[in-house]
Amino acid sequence: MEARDLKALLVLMQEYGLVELEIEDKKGKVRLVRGHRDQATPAAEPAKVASRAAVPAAPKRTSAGIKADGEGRGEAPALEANQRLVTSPMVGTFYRASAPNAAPFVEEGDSVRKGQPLCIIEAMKMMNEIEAEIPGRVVRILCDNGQPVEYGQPL
Amino acid sequence: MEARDLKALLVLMQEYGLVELEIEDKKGKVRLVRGHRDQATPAAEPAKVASRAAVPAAPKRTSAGIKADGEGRGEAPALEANQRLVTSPMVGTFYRASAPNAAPFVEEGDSVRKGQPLCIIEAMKMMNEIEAEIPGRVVRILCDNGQPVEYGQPL
Amino acid sequence: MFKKLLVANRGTIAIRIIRACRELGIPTIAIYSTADKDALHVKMADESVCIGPAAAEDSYLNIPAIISTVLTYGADAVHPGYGFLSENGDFAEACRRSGVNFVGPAARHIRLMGDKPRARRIMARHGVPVLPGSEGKGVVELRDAQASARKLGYPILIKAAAGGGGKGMRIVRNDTELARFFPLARAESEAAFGSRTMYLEKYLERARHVEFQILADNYRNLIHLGERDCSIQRRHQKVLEEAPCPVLTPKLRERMGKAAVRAAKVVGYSNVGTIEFLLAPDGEFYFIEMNTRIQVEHGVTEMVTGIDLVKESIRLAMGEKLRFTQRQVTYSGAAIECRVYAEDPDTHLPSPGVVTNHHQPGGLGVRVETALYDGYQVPVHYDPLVAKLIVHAENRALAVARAKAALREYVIDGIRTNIPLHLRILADADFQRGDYGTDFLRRFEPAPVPVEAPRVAGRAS
Amino acid sequence: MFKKLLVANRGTIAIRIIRACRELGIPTIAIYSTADKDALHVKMADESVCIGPAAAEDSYLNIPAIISTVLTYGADAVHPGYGFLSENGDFAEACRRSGVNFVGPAARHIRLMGDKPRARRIMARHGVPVLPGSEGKGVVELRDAQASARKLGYPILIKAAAGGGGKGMRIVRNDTELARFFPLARAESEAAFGSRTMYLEKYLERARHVEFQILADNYRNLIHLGERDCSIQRRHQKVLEEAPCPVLTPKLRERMGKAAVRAAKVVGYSNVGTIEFLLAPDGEFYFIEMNTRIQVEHGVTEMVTGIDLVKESIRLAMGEKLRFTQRQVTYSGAAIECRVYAEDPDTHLPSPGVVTNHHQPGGLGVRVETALYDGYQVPVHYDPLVAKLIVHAENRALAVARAKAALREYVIDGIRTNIPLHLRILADADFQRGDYGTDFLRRFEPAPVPVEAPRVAGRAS
Repeated sequence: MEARDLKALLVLMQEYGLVELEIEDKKGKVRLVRGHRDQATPAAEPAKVASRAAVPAAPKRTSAGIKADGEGRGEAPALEANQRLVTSPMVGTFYRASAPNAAPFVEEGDSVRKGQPLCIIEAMKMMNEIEAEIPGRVVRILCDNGQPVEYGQPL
Repeated sequence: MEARDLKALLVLMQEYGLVELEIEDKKGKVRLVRGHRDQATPAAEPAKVASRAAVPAAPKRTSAGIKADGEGRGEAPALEANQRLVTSPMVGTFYRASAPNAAPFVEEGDSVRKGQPLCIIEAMKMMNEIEAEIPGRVVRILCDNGQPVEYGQPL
Repeated sequence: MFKKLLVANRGTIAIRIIRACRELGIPTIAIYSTADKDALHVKMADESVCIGPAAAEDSYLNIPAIISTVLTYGADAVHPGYGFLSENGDFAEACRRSGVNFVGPAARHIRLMGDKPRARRIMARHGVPVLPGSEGKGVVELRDAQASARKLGYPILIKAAAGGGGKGMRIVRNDTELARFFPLARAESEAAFGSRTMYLEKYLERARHVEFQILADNYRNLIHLGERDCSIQRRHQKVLEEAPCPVLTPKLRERMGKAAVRAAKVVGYSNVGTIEFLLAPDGEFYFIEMNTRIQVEHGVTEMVTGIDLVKESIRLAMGEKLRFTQRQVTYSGAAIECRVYAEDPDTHLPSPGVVTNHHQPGGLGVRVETALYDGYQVPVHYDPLVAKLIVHAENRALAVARAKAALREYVIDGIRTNIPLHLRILADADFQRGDYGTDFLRRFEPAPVPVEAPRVAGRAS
Repeated sequence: MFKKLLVANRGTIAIRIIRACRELGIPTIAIYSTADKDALHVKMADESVCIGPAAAEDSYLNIPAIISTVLTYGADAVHPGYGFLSENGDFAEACRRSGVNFVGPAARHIRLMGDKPRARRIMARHGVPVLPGSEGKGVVELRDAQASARKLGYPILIKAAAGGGGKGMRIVRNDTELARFFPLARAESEAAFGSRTMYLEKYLERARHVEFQILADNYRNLIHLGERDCSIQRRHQKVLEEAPCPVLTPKLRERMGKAAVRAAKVVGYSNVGTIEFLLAPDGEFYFIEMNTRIQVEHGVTEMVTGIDLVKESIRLAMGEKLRFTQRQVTYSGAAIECRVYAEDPDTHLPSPGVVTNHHQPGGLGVRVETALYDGYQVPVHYDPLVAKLIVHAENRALAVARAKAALREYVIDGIRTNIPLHLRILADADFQRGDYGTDFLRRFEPAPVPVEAPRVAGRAS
């Protein structure tokens, strides 16, 4: 009995939840009995992975070189039920006004109409206006004028 | 059966959670029965290590090279409250009798006095008698005559 | 020295480039897709910028997003790595137009070598041997393919003119197969490269894939760093590579090396590149194509020459002169690279998932380039190459022994990998003798098992 | 070839030996104490035998238990590694009496070099320069020490005649200090080595510790493999080593190499060994002692010479002839080893515990020899050396950059390590210039903090 053949049998056992298997043919006889390990073994293991997450994933924290998650990136604030987060659809530079001396499009506390420009993301010398998708009130502005923003960064 | 082949089988058993395996073919017959690993981990470890044990510790199981815990070593059976485990105080060869043709010191089921010789461990050509520390009855003999035993191995 | 370099890639090569930059003292920007926010290259770079969603078209292949990142975050150099945009002439041009240095050759070299029929014609004109193939600018219609086939004789290899990575490739052995597979290959080419242009080439049985590493500065100094044997392939995908090629005689090496240098010189090439040859059992060799970027398997050349190819490529892009002459390049020992793919070793299906245990091999002569760490979730969206194990030893037999020993130490749980396949290759008697061609891996193919539905584990967003 | 080799050690060197044996095709037996049942060397060996309880005296120093294992499990060779029984003449003799090959020199060489006053006398007699020191067979009484001190002049180094590892060592600068510290050092020596015999030696300020690697067969062929600079020490314990020594001129290297070869040859030495010298700022050098075993820092010599010292030591023990002449030994580039100790980087107290995250650095020129893995519990009972990071590059400046980059990648959570100390050393301007002596690390000593009670974390049984 080759290890390969045996393994094929073992995979079958595992797949079909067999606990015992006995084969007798020309080549000889095989008997296999499995213990109760399988709850833990195969592919998608929700319980194990979840418990794993409690242990911090490997290179999250380190002496120096490897950065912690989210470091340097804008963190999304906790949202209340009636609040909506506006994120950047592209990498670029965030501007609150259409020109250096112009007034900002919006301030915190302002009410906005649907479609009203909120800010500009400059990407590759193109000025892209970010518009309000819904009417509402600006609760907080999370970026500073002239700040680089990445894809998906909360604005 | 080469030790290497046996090892391949053991790795498979462990990988697929087999507790029993029996193969009979042209080359001969093999029967392997594994103990219950989880209870068996000896030297009761502190809580920290125990919680860790839920997640398999790093190189416990692997494609090939790194052996699993406890593999190849005598596993301690579960003990009942009134039972006592005799372990080897040294590395050596286990003998059940004082000479090749002599009767074994004890058999399973025998009653023994305190101080009565149970077996011999030969280490560096020296025969070391292992004596009963308490009076009692021999429930099980875990080693075969002439088998190498390591420090702390259950006898 | 560059002030800040953007690494326009992910995985093992992104990490390789970040390491080289750290040693050179150049700060790096990693880019990543939303699927890669926990990737190791993101953690290792000095800055990391999310440039788009998981799909490669929207992130790692998204030229405007990458150029915008370059401009917004102030990089003055871009390294494309391998795959993704590394052989995209438009990207190289976009970088240069934005005033940023592209670590690689000029856009025109990338475009020229990307057009395979044209590259072949130039090589043939300059005396670099090429395989007999279809003439002209490529073949689109089946009847033209049939006409070519009559001239060439079977077996024939159908290739996509714009292709690479095995896509659009088919071996045909008679008219029936040609009629059946030519339209299929053309459809694959159209899907993968947006081009219906194919070309046909005489197919060599039992040939070896032997390639030469090229290093060139902007001042017409150009040398080669010896060869790599990359014949161990599965469906035109390299699996294991070694340097030197176990069957090359010093004389043949010299001849092939000279041909490689000529091939790169006639087009005025600069930076790193690779000239790929097919080596026939009779010792004849034929130009296949030039790769105008760093290769996955560059590490084996580094081990036997002691030259850091990634650092050299950055230096050359800064306009430095070549630091070695052809004569100063010396070779020592033998090196083997095992590509570790996150795939089922039997079915070759990708095996994404969470790495639950991870322990790298180590010790003398063992080099690991990995994108994995304990707890890392291998995403489903990208190439399954997750690590490279490279060993170096004083001779080939010891390198094989070292590779085996290291693979036996390697622990990667939670996902399946092709490590068992590597162990089988290394244990093969023909491999150990160095007696193999590009058809070698066919013997390891499992008998085709009917698969009802390919099991693809839980896609992460 | 040996049929089975027992590795009479633990930790990094046991793993190093197991790897070498795997490459040679020699099966291995690991021995371990009950505290080490989860240790990596136990998992990596072909067989593993528990030989005793945690205390080293009862396990790794327990000669009868080890010999019994050899006989019971049928090994025909023993490799002692470094530390533990590696320089114990009785152990070497016990191995040979049991008919098993000891990978190392003859017992008489171990004993001779273990007796430092005697080794000094032999060297002096054969023209190997030694530091002025106390004459005769050693000093036991304070009044004899005072008589010696008058002849030598201060500063003076007190050493244990049987000593090593910094125990029983004291620098004294005047009569008062001598009177105060001599009895203390003698008490330490008695506790550590069971010997009250001391000797005194002229102490050199700002000297460097430069040692030469020796390789010798049983047929009187003996060469050196160049030097290592091991001056970066804390309390006579090496912390970081490099090859070559940054201040050695080719001429001085040749002179010191010749002296090292002479020193080993006059005693008829065989197998691997190391001749340690002190190199004074004026270029004079003095024999300190010979280590009759593989050293922790052997890896840097392997990197610059390309010679696998552990495999060579096994081959030599099998009776093979030396495979290199002195002339065939060539050196390339520079190598640095950072010893990773499980200790608090500020207090230098051991920091045992469970490794909760572990990620090794990798890439070109980076070699890791580690006993750690994710989830491993570092025991309290043994030396805190848990890993070695060895880098190799084409020159010293690049090796320093590579070591820094690699240390920044290294993740070892759950225990504290001296990685921050290494980063400070590598960032030091004097270190970068190569301008340092054995007193270098004093500048990194923190101001002594009153420690209420040394914190020793949860002892495992």
